[in-house]
Amino acid sequence: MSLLSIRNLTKTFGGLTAVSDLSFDVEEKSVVGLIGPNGAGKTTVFNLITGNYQGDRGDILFDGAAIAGLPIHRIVTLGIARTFQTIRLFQNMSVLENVLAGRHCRMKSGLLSSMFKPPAEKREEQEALRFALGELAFVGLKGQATQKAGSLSYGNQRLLEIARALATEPRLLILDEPAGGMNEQETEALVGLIGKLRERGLTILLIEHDMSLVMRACEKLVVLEYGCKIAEGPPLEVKSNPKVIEAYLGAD
Amino acid sequence: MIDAKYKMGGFIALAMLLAVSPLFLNAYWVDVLNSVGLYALLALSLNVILGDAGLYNMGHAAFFAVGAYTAAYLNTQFGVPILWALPISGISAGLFGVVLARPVIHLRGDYLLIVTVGVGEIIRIALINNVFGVTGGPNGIFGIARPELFGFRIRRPQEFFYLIWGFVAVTVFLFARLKNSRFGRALDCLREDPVAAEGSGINTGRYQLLAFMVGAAWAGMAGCLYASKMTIISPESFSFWESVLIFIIVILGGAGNIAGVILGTFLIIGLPELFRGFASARMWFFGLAMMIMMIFRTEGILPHRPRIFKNLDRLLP
Amino acid sequence: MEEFFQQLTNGLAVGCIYALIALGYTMVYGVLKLINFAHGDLFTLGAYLGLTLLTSLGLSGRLGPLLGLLLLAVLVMGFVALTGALLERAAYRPLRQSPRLSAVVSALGASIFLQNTIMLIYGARIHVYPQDILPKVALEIGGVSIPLVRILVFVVSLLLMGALFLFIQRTRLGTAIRAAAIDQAAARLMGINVDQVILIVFLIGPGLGGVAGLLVGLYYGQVNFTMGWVYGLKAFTAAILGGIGNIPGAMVGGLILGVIEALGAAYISVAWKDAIAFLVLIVILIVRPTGILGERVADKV
Amino acid sequence: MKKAFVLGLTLVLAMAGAGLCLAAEPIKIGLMAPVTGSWASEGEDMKNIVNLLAEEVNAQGGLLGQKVAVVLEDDAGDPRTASLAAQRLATQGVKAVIGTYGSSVTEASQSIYDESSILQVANGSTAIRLTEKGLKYFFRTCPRDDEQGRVAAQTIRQMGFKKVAILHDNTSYAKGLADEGNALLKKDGVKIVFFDALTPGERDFTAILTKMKAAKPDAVFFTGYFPELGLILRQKKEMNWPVPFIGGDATNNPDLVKIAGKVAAEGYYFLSPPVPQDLPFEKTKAFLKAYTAKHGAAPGSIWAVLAGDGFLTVVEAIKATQSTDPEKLAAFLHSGQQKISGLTGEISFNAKGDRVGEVYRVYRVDADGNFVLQDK
Repeated sequence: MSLLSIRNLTKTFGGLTAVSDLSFDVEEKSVVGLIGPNGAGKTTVFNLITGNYQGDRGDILFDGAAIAGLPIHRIVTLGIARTFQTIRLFQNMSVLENVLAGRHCRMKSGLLSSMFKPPAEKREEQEALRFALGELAFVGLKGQATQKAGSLSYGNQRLLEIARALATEPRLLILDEPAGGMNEQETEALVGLIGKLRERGLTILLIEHDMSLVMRACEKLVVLEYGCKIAEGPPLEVKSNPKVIEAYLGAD
Repeated sequence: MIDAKYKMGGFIALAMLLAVSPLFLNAYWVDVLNSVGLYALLALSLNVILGDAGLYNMGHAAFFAVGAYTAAYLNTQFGVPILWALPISGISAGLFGVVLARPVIHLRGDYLLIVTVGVGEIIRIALINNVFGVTGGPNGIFGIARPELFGFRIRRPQEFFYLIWGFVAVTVFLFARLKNSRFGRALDCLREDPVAAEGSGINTGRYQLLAFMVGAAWAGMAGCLYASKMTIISPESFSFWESVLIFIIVILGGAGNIAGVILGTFLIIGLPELFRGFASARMWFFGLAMMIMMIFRTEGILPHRPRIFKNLDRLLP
Repeated sequence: MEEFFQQLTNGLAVGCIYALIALGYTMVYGVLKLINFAHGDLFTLGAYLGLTLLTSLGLSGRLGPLLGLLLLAVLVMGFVALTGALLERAAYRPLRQSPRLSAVVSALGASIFLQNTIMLIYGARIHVYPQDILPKVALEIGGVSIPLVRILVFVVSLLLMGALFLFIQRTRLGTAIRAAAIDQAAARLMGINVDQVILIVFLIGPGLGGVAGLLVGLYYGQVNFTMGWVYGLKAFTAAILGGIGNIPGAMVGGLILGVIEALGAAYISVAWKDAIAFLVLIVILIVRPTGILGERVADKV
Repeated sequence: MKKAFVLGLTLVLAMAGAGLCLAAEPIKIGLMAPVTGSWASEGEDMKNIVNLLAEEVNAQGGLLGQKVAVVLEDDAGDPRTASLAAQRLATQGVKAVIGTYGSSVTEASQSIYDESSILQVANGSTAIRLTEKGLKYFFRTCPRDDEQGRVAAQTIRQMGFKKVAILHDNTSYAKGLADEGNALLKKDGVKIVFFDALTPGERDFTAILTKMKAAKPDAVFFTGYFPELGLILRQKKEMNWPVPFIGGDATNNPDLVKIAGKVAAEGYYFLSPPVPQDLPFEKTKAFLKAYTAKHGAAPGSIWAVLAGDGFLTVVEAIKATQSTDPEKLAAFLHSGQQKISGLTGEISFNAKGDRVGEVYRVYRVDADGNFVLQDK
């Protein structure tokens, strides 16, 4: 069974149709790339999945249950975490605090236990710290834990966003242009990281313009143009699809 | 690390000095400190909303008023001892904060600011117009009993000093813990970037309301202490200017920083007392000093800093 | 019905003044995203300067009421505009890169400072404008009486607002101001001198506020040093009501606020008038979170 | 033994000497006044009057062989500042305090003075309850609101008005007077057709006037303060509405005519203790002359003059009892036998600390803007 199913999803802004009758599936433990020319509606699809936008028609099924209309944080709690196209870190907080923010939805202490700190709260805090440090080590930012997030390099900020998303223990990770602003080495490392994530059993849906990355990392591509799906399939197949070449690669 | 230890030691020394100050200060200066203490409570409570959660609230006096009037009403009408009214004041102000914030919480920055100003004014006007016949109109409520603690009646400024600053100490203790917790981090995230916070799985709407609730509840309890100290409360003590003053304290002291907020209170409430010698030019100096302080410490006197976690290595896998 | 129309004109007269002051708030906010709390006190300054110039120069006696008042208005506008620009230089420019609320507190400090400067110079007593400048005539239109001074206030404020609107919409500088209001960084990249834009905004806004002060002095005849707070808060409310940063919004917001107050006083309760006005504001903001004419901004993700 | 005696004698002498030195210290009398804030003009006059009186007392050799020093504290017309000012005065060793203006402001300071056993003589705080608490050291030279309310109702009735509008400003004082007048007038069968409050500090009252006009009253009883009333009279004139206005003592200020203009102010009635210039006493005339010579203008309001009376009360009490002991001073003032000659006439107090005697007069503003005392 597929982890995420998009069914006939449509979203319009004013007169403009950003996403039109879109359907595709993301299989469990797969890496799927969403590609298409600028303005094709890719990020809009992401925002629809994560609940930042509400679709006009269609369904979004996660693990068989409809999630459209749920508040954003509920969707995160269900197991969908994301990164943002324009990096959205808590710039003035430390790297570690950023990851702890992702841990929030898996913690329980409320207002009173935060104030009075019973042993259970302390234990939970220790657990959270350990988990967060683990994720930082996983993305390779262990050494920068106490730095201000805003002081990290661009590439490392992208990695921190991934660590924050991982701290929510997602089943589906949505990456919006994870290689944006990275140099070649960093991109190379990112491909490795995606591989490691996959080994952990995560499902990944990503938008990326870097074709070499997409070709290597994804096992399925969904191609959008003007909000419509024009192709879907394994990377090599999609690459040779004349429609795609015309609309996307050719036009580039 | 050594630096932090010195800092901690400095704070403790200052706290000790403050604790013994009534022994060598005269009643007037002790009363100034009492005033500073009450405003410190108000500023700390606003700090949760404005400094931690980043919600522009310029109507904090409304919560202060709800707490003060609740306590005054319970005490004068039903003879509830004023310190027993403390939790009730807190609860009623907290509830009021939530009910009020619920419909307007989605407003952005400056729109929220004017709405809270509006709420503050509506409350003040309601108090003046003797709403429901319980507020006493422009006269306010008088004849509030002095507080009693273990059979000891608190009346002199020195005695109030320990009541008020004791409550400040408890507040600082609890709020400092709150900051270094799941709750505090959620508010930090909310202030930094609400969209990213929601995207990281934080229920931002709920935390906005909770911030209002905690801040309002504490302001309400400050109101109860205020009522017990003044023994008379009237609408002019809860004017727009009071809200502005508390707002100034938080920003000038350092939004989100507890020590900064308390320092700010000393400056904003204590400094004008030092300017008394200038008589009518007092407020002129005050305004000038405010501008200069802001220009030289643009993020407040003690700005908010990210938390330093100790002994991280121990936790690494 | 007569009473209703009378109240409508009452409200519009008050609203005109609110609108004039609100323009200063909204222009400064548009470009700097700063609530200039000292604006109300610049308005007070205008009222006091007008009084000083009026009594010391005797302009209306020498040049006749109309020409004299015109010259007076120009002088007041100039002085207050200069003060506004100076204020920007001294109290706001150093804070341009810092958190937004820091500048707000600096503005509050500036407000206290200005208010007390005026008090120290002029004293705490209420000052009164000479009463013989304008003829005390009232027009009666179908039972609704409209004093001549009120018509003057209407005409002057509408003219000023119209002129400002044309300036913003039709001139190069106006376009620059609008561009800087939308995106300062982008405006800078397009070769717009943002510092110059800010300076101009701080000349025009306080200038209009100063004239509003003069009008209040002429219309009501009485000025005191604390009046900036009341008018400032109302005008700021008006600016938010209309959608802050939006120039036609400030005009609409001011007029609407004036009318709400008058009608609220007339048909509900005088004592609750301000509470009613704020309640309407809150309800409008709940329905339209960015004010009547404010553009809806979606969260960009 | 002898040594001990000498030592003892020296000690006693030293103490006496110290006592003498202390005697050269001035007697401190506190003045709590709104020198800043919205009532700053009242505070300014209070300060000037009390200082001038103190100079006169000192010129005549002071009190009990000591000079008198006036210690001024600003209450900013605000209860919180007032309580701090009171604490400050209480710690400076003042024997008595004059002030202040505004009932709620005075009230915030009352308990502090009472607990420190300091005599307080208020000058502009007319709220009834201030003297109903049984405070031993509290007195006032101004009359009470119920007295004014009584005179107001009586005047309105005598003038023959059947339908009256009452407008207050929701301050403690104005609301109290409005309520008092409302109750008394209703009892007399006068119909109250309008009862509401304006917002102090505003400028435009046309909305209120329009509403009031629609209620068609024969007269309007205004209990607020002069800055608003000046504007109201002016705007009423512009509306061509000839209804007579009767006001309370807070409108007794020469600036009223300046704000309203002579034409609009003409025919306005108000109740007040006599204005400074109308005080018929030689002593007062001489004082006002000296005051005008020094400050360029006569004091604006009667309330500041009543602060001067507060000062004279304290001075006379100290003279009469030859003591600064608050017990003795209070007992003297409570005795009802004192008949102190003040600027506003003879001053004596009842057991509650209220000034006795009828103080209120009816004034009318004439065409030249003068306040003309009406025959009773």
